[in-house]
Amino acid sequence: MFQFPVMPPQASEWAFHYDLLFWGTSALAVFFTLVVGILVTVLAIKYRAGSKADRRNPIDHSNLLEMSWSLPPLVLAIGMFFWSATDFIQYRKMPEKASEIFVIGKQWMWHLQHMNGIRENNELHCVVGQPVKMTMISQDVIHAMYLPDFRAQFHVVPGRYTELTFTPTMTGKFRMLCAMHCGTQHSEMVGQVIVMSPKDYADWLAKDGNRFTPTALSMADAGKRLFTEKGCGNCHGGVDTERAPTLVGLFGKQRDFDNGEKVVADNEYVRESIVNPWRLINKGYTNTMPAYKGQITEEQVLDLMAYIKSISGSAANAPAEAAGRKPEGSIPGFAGPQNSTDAANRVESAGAAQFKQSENRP
Amino acid sequence: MSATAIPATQHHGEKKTYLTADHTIKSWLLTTDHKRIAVLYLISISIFFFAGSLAAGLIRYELTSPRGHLLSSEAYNKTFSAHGIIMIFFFLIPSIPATLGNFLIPLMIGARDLAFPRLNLLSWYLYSIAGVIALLAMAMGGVDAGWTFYTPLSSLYSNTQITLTLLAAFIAGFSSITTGVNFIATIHKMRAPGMTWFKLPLFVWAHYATSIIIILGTPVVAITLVLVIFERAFQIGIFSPELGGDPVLFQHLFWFYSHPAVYIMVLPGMGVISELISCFSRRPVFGYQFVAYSSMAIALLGFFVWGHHMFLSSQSTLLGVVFSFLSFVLAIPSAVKIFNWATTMYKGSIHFRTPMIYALAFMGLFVIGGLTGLYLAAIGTDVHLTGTYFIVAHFHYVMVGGAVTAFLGGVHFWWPKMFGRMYNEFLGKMSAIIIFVGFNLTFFPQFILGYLGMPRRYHLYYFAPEWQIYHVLSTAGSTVLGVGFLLPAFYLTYSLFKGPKAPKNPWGAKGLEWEETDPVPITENFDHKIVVTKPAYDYDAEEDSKLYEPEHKEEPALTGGKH
Amino acid sequence: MADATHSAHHGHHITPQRTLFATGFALLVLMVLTIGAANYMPEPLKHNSVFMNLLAIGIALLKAYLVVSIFMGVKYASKLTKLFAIGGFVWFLTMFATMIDYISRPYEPVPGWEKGNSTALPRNEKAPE
Amino acid sequence: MAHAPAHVDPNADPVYFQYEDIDQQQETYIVGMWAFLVTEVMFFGALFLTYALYRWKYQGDFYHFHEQLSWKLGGINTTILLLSSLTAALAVHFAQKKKTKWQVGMLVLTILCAFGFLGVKTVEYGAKFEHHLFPNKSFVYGEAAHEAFEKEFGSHKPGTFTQIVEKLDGPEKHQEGNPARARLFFSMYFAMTGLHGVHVVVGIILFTALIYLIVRKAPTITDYIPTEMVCLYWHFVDLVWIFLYPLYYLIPK
Repeated sequence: MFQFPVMPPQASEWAFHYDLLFWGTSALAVFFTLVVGILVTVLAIKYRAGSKADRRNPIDHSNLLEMSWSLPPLVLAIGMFFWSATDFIQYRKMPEKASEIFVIGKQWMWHLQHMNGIRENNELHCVVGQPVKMTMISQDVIHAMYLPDFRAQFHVVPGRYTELTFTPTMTGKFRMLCAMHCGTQHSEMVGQVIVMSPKDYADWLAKDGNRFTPTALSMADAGKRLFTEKGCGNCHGGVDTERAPTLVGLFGKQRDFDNGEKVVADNEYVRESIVNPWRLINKGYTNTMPAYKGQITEEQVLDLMAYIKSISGSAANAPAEAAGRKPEGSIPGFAGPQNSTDAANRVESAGAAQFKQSENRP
Repeated sequence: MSATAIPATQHHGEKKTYLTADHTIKSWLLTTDHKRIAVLYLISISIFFFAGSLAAGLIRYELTSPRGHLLSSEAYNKTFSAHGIIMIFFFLIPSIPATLGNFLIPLMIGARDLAFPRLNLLSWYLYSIAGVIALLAMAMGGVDAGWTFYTPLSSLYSNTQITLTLLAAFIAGFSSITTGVNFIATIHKMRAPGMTWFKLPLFVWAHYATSIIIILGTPVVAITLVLVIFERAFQIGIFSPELGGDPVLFQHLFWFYSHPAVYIMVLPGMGVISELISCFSRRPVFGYQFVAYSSMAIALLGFFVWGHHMFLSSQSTLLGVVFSFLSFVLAIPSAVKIFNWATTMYKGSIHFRTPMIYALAFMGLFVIGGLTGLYLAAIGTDVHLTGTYFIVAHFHYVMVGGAVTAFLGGVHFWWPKMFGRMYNEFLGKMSAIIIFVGFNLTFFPQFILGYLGMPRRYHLYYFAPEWQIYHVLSTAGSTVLGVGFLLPAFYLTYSLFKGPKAPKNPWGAKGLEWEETDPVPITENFDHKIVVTKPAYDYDAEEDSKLYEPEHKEEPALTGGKH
Repeated sequence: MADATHSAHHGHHITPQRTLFATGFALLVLMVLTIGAANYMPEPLKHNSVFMNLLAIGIALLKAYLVVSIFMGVKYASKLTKLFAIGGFVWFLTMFATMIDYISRPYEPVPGWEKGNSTALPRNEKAPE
Repeated sequence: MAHAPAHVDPNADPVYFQYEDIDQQQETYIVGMWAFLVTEVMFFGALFLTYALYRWKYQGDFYHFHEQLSWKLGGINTTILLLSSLTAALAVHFAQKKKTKWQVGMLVLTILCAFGFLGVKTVEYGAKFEHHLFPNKSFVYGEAAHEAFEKEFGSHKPGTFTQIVEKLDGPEKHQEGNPARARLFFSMYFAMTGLHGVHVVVGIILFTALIYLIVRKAPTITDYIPTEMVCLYWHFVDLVWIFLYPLYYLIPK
């Protein structure tokens, strides 16, 4: 009990940059605290009533002094701003290659899902040195995914996908907390990130990993099963029919709607089209699709998205670089230039290291 | 000049003060005298302060153990919500403006009352009704959504007394608006002849800036809270993503007011500090115009930084960066104030009386509070610290270390003017020092806790037992702090009945309220026509220090320099 | 206003009846205009929603200007009143900084998952390497 | 009122004790009123911001929903309010000229207009209630939803009131737009026009009190300032409607 820890573990690449910034700010803060503290103390002692200090010719104002204590701090502040803002933009930049984790926040637990179908509650297993990218959504109130040891935090908002990334640099167990008050058991919405060496991770996948997912279906497969169960394929077949457009090659493709809007299909558009399909009707179709709001969980939406993405196949190899994340096409620049990233990139990453172990699994 | 300039009570021999003008309870409850309303406010906010402190104490004792054996999760959530709601809406926002501001603004500008005395009374009634509703809501089961009422937790997922509490906050908002309108009209139009804008005490400037924030900001949050009430009542979808609404919009609207509200709480405190430092240093406030303008700059710029509460709320990165930049810029006017106060002491003749000790404590604590604000204004450092105890520590340094310390300093300073009695100087100094020590012990460990990753509003931390030591320190500090707050309550109350009679101007202070009124002001404030010729803060430290030269045998009384 | 008269009574301005009636008439004309524009706008412009919105808001602003300046007497009032009248509306517009959030969100440097490289592979499928 | 206004000269306007003279008193009241109007602007401002956001996000839907509102009824209401603004301005004019009879007459006309406005509003709101467009639990929008609703609760039989309303307001016309957003639109509609309606009611109360005091020759009302204040408030109510009308009733496609 009588230890005085002053620093949480520095367990990610960003944590190092963060701490540099943090202690840099601290140096500035301590400096100014000392300046004011010493100034006030010295003046208070020197000019205490009855002291023999020289009080002749006092000055009441001095523009030079005002400038000298407002402009240099302003310059310093702007300097700190640029430092912190560039760091933040770096922090928000999602890595090209990462293990994709899908996070659903609910009262009061974290539900995490790996692309290969492993589902975990309040625990995340990942590989040291391998960037992790979380795509997060809440199914009820606002939560905040907070990983203090990685200095990473972002809100998990209902109805909107948010992202968070970190690259663990040491193995071990780290805290996963909810930092946004979310109701009664807010303080029990606690989990851990278990960072493992690649070998341990492979072992875990082989043994414990499966324990959580007896179905052993990948997200895409689970999505496929759901797609069949719900009868989506009756309308959304392999080709465009009278009733509905095909979903093959949907991701990254531009959709035109009957109200003249355009949008490049992305995760928010797909979610919206499942949950509230009448919002944007494709040109030449009518709103015959039932709304699945309330009949489908956020988890199932993610599965379906993974499936739709998997059948997007090579057609989706030209995703729009500047694609709007919001399904409004009426704003100029939303649809953006169709700046195609090469297909090779995509294939390369498909073999991202952390999923190679999946072959080993029964 | 209207006929009432001659006090109606003159023929009684001894003049009647505003306190003794009438003794019935009705004369207090239906008074339109700004001084009496200030006293009513002082009583009511003290009640709320101690109610809120009680909740704070519960929170602190709960947190001494990682498994929190004192309260259940539900009770804990309700306790911290009660603490936040009471302290923000019913103590901090009305604290200085409605008590000291109400009492002093007409006295300082040479007016016989505020512009709209009946509106002023209405304001106190609205406040009281709101307070009663809030307490009722807490008695009927409490609220668990925190004082921020984030949707959709508050609108769809919480089944506690949120509607009632929101209603209370809404009504309290109108109480604050009426005060703001009153102050603005008063300061614009009721100044005595010769009282130009740049002869106004900085206390009045600070209140003018505060009132501007109140009238521009409060209605926004009021309507937002009404929408949340509607959302609970009818399941409408303005903030609900399921119906096409946006929960983040609530945060925008909420912080559009609630960030400037921080300045509603602290700007009047800054006004008080300007008065105290100047008086007890026997020097005019250094760079008067800069301090006055910085109040206005804080008030107006303060409206453009609300997004720094939302860096991680999935607002756009562009907007986050812009808000971060503006927040840094906003740090400058506060820094200007601090440096000007420090320089005011230069070549002064500093008397360490109780209010001055509070003012010095304010400077120490506010500097720390302000500088730790940089961590949160910086979008890069905010990602780890927001939503943790670092935030808790930061805003307590600003709110308690800033606003409450200034409030207590101001109450001690004007106590003789308000009630005509002197309190025990030794106990006063002790309480200021105890509060300073207890406060730092309570909240400094929380900075470290926040950096270690302790989220706010958690009451269990069994997963991190190494945090306990800081919580124990913090709770120990809060006990000291509690003693520090109870002490003034006792000796000030005691002084009301047994304290020695105060002279007209016990501090030798300048300003109309000290020099031109009776020891305790009469109902009409002034018994003669006020024409202002002197600048504000007409102190002379050199004269004052001469009183200490050897030919003066006795310890000089604090009667100011030249008289 | 050519026929604006200034009363000697405490120096405050009395807006003449003619001005008031003219303003009221102008307001009604503007209302008819805005309804007409919304319903009978010729074809190419009718479906230009930007133009139509700007037109409707523009007419509303004109009406608001008439009400504030003549009916509410801001035109003849002190500078302070003008400051409050204008200040209130300007400050209302600052709230619209919120819209920057929504407008700029599509330009996030944070890509959605469709743009990152996919790991959407069935679990047992051998990753091409 | 603890401090009754002091009458030095019985012919002069009364000055409250805290003011030096009548000019100061009048100016202070005007400044105070404008400060209050600033808060009103911000009060409605938050709603207009919310409206602007969702209108921008769901422009297409909003066009469809707005067809449920009758621009004719809205236009009648706009005319009524503009006229009432004129009569209010005239009331101030006559108050300044101390023509009390004309002043009271104009105030009465203003009140009548306000009641007229509320009457039309009642018809409009009634129609929305009949069509289950009030966003409470019985909210129904869209043909499919209506059919399901009728199956469950029996068919929708309009009463006489509805028949009158439908002549004016029309039945549900085009059932288009995403029903999930309809609740949002009608929430905004009821929140904004409802709040405006509350202001109209407050206006009626203020005007009634004012007329009562004028007729009773209350000592507080001998100059024009009370009339001016109430009318400033009323103009503001009119101002809000000037924007509400095109924003809700005249949405372009």
